[in-house]
Amino acid sequence: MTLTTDETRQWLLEFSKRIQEQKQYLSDLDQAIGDGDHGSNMARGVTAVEDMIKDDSLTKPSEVMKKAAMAMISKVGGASGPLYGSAFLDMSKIIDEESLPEVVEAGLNAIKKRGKAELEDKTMVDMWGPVVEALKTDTLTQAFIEETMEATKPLKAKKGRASYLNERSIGHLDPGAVSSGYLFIAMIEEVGKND
Amino acid sequence: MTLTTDETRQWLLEFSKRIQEQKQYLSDLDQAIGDGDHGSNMARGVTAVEDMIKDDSLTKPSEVMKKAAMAMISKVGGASGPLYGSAFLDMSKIIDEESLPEVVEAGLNAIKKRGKAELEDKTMVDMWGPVVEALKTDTLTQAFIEETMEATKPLKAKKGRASYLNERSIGHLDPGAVSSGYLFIAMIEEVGKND
Amino acid sequence: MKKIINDSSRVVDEMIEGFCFAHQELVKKIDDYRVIVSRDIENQVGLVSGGGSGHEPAHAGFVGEGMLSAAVCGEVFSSPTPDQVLEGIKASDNGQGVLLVVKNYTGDVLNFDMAKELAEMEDIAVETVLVDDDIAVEDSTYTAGKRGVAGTIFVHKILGAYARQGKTLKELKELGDDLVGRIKTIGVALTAATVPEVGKPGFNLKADELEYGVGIHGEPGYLRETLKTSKDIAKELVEKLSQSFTFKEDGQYGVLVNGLGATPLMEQYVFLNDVKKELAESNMQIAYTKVGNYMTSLDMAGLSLTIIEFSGTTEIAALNEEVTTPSWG
Amino acid sequence: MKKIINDSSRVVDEMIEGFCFAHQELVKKIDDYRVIVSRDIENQVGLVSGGGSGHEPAHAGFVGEGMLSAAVCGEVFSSPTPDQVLEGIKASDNGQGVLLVVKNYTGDVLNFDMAKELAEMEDIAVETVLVDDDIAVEDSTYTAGKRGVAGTIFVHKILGAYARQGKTLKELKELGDDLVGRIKTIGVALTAATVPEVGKPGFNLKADELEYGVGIHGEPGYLRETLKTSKDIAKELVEKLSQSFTFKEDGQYGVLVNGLGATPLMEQYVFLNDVKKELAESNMQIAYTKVGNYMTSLDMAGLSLTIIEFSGTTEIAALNEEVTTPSWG
Ligand SMILES: Nc1ncnc2c1ncn2[C@@H]1O[C@H](COP(=O)(O)OP(=O)(O)O)[C@@H](O)[C@H]1O
Ligand SMILES: Nc1ncnc2c1ncn2[C@@H]1O[C@H](COP(=O)(O)OP(=O)(O)O)[C@@H](O)[C@H]1O
Ligand SMILES: [Mg+2]
Ligand SMILES: [Mg+2]
Ligand SMILES: [Mg+2]
Ligand SMILES: [Mg+2]
Repeated sequence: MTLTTDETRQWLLEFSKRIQEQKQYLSDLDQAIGDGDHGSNMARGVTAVEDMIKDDSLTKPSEVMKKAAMAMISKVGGASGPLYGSAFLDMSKIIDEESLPEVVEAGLNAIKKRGKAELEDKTMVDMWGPVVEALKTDTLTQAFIEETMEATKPLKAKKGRASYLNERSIGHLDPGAVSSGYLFIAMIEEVGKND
Repeated sequence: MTLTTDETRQWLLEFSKRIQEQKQYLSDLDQAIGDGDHGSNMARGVTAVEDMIKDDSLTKPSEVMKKAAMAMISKVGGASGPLYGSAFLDMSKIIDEESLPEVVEAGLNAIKKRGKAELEDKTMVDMWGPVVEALKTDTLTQAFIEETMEATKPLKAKKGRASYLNERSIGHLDPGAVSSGYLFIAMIEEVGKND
Repeated sequence: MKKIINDSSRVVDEMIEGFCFAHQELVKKIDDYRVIVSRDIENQVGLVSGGGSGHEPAHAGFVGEGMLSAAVCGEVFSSPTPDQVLEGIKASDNGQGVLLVVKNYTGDVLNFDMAKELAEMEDIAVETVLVDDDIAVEDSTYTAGKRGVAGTIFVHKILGAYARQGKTLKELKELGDDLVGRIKTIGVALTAATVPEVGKPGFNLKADELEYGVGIHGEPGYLRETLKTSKDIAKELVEKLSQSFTFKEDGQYGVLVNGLGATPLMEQYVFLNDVKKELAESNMQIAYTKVGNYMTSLDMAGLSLTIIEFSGTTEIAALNEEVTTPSWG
Repeated sequence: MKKIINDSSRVVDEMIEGFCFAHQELVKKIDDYRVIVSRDIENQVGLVSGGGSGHEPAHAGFVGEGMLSAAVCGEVFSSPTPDQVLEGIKASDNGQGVLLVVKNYTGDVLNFDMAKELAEMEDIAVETVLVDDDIAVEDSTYTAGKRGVAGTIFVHKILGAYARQGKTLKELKELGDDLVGRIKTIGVALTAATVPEVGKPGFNLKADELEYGVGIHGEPGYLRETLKTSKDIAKELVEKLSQSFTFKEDGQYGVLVNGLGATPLMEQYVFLNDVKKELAESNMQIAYTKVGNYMTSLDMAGLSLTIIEFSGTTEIAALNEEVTTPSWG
């Protein structure tokens, strides 16, 4: 089952809402192991996403997703911008034809390619990776996502700013994994609702 | 009566002693209405004076006084350096022939010429001027000198850094007048002692 | 937060406006972008750098004839986005391609990489030289790698001279990669910087504490100690740097003492004097010296020490060449 | 006191040593004196300045071909002594005499005056130009008069150009006296400077206070207020300056935003942007702009704004001429 244009739009709008609600929390997470701007970076990005996908003339999921990609790329500035941007861009390339597990996997691959992170490097890959697996086995739930966020806590960061902290990065959630978690909670809520 | 070489030397050494004892006090006075360095400026100067007048080959008061002048000129740096230096230099020119009132008056005139200050401008002139008068009438005492220091308190500064404060300079002793007071207390103590 | 600013969210735009007004003979801004370009774009390979703002005069102050063709200004301490960098690349290309000089931070790397891809889609040849001179962080596959700090200005200057001389993009890329390996920097912070939008210092040091190895965005260093004399700080930083070099008696080296923003030139010269004495023990030749605020961290008090090992006199000559930029001095 | 220094009583000597090491191609120190002289002493009238230390890069940073022949460095915030100044004069004289550029403080005036007399006794012709650009203090016979602050660097640069062009001592003195009357400065402090030997700030401002009119040695200003925006500060300082000028629509003016030591360039550019907007209302022409730390007050946070009214384009050209000094930039 492919997504509808409306589902795609609702998914991203819900993502935006959650990011904006959790802006301070995401920055606080980033303050602990990074530079404290993940919340405002993401908020800047999703505000632009909202603006750009409101456009009624977008008639295909791919068009919506590509706009979202461009918004993230051109508004975030931090490491997360090109990562979300690349993910959305590669997702947009197949979203009209493929169903969710393939689409999200395309995003995961884009992130891995751009950021060169692997599982357990304490990055957003540690959310995207498990989510792809869960989608494939149809076991994705909000609880699973929340557990996956928690699972980044004991990891030692090997990529991004948090890696400067070495052992001291242990014991904190990865902000990018948490923001990605919101993306997938929004997905669960908005995609396939009208089936 | 002219001064002896030894009297001149003793006078300046006693001056040096008093300045060094009162170094902090003089800087504190300067902190209130200037830049807080009068004590250390003067201490730097008189230490050099001591060094230079110790020289046994100095056989005339004028030689001693000239050395002291050069020491003040080349070591102090603040406004007080050229003022004391000029005073001592002009005093040295007549000290072998003239007696104390004339000698000190030569100093006063040098200060006035260099600093362009008049009486009641709240400067060291307000010590040198009254002292010259008292010397002329043979009424100079330590008590008079101390009163003269106090008399600078109500004045409003019109010269030097203290003048930037305008009315706010009122109510404080002038540091240069106080250090000059020590010069004359030392003079009373050391000059004419063996008459 | 005591700063002479207006709206903290507008500080970068207002700074750029003031900068372009001050240096209108030398540089101009691209409309709708935070990109500063040289008014003299020569017939040469373009040299583009940039990164987060808050490091002034880096990088916009180094735009001009003989150094950068363009500088792209991000938010305070945040990489500029790919579309911004792309604009800088396009403005700097004269058909001979563009070299990007990027400080090694994940954000900068990813955003500049993406810009490179976008430029390549528009048929502009682009290469990147990654500067990672900060030896506070150990280089390993388990971290984002060493950071790019003050040594970057040597890369701007030397490659700027080479680009002016007509070197090709490929040559510049190779020369740059080689150059970067011979530049090492280590910093010390006395106080933290305050990002305007955050409003409070990025970390806290006690009144008598300093921290060695702090990065130019306040990244944690490797050692916190009670305040030391300039001599002791010089000893520590030279010691740390000497672990990355084998100082050769006949080798020629350059030294940069870089103020981080709030440390006066007086202290920087005192410190240089102590560095000179420390280095004298290695019998190395110091063939080039530079002192001042070149890669700052807003209002951070402290400084960094950079040493470059010259491959030959060409590099020294390149550093000494005259340029027409707002801030090389 | 958080400073990168060693013995606070040796800070000036160590700074000079570091300075001379950094800029050995351009300047040298006279043995046993704290006097920095240009290695290129041309066949021209000598230009000598100096004063207390702690204002770096002033004045030693402006020694070199096209600006000062020599700079004499006093203790921190204290005038150099006449014997020191005399050495600077002697080293700068080529038989055409020497012009002293002195900031108007009693200490500086008296010590430089005495040096002038000493030099004249050695048959060197000496004239003095007294700079008193700080309009925070009213000029009257009841004070030591206006102080010399950041505007001094315009005097160094313009007279430096004229001296290089071959103007005579008499001409330079006249041009200088005329020039000084058209330069006005006013400052604002956010924090006080700490003199190393004193160890604590010269005055106290609350965390949210600023003071207008503070001098470069921490002399008291004319108004203390709660922290303002850059726009409001620009308004206040421009307003104050405009009382000393009658801005002419067709008049040409120069602007200097001078950082006092701890204020980053970012804030200085933001401030310049606001100054530009304030001045735009007077329809005057701003023909020259300069921004940076040129006449500092150790680690004071704050800045000063200088306006110069040009008598003609020669002065603008003089400011734009290339020079070879450590710090004009
Ligand atoms: N190389 C990487 N690969 C994947 N994700 C990364 C990488 N580097 C950083 N991230 C993600 O980006 C997040 C930080 O984003 P953000 O704070 O917006 O950017 P910055 O680190 O530039 O300030 C991290 O929490 C992490 O999830
Ligand atoms: N124009 C002047 N004429 C006479 N005395 C002066 C003049 N200016 C300053 N003084 C004296 O100098 C004293 C300050 O000396 P000092 O603190 O050593 O120098 P500075 O003011 O340069 O720091 C004042 O207290 C005053 O007595
Ligand atoms: Mg971050
Ligand atoms: Mg960031
Ligand atoms: Mg004083
Ligand atoms: Mg003084």
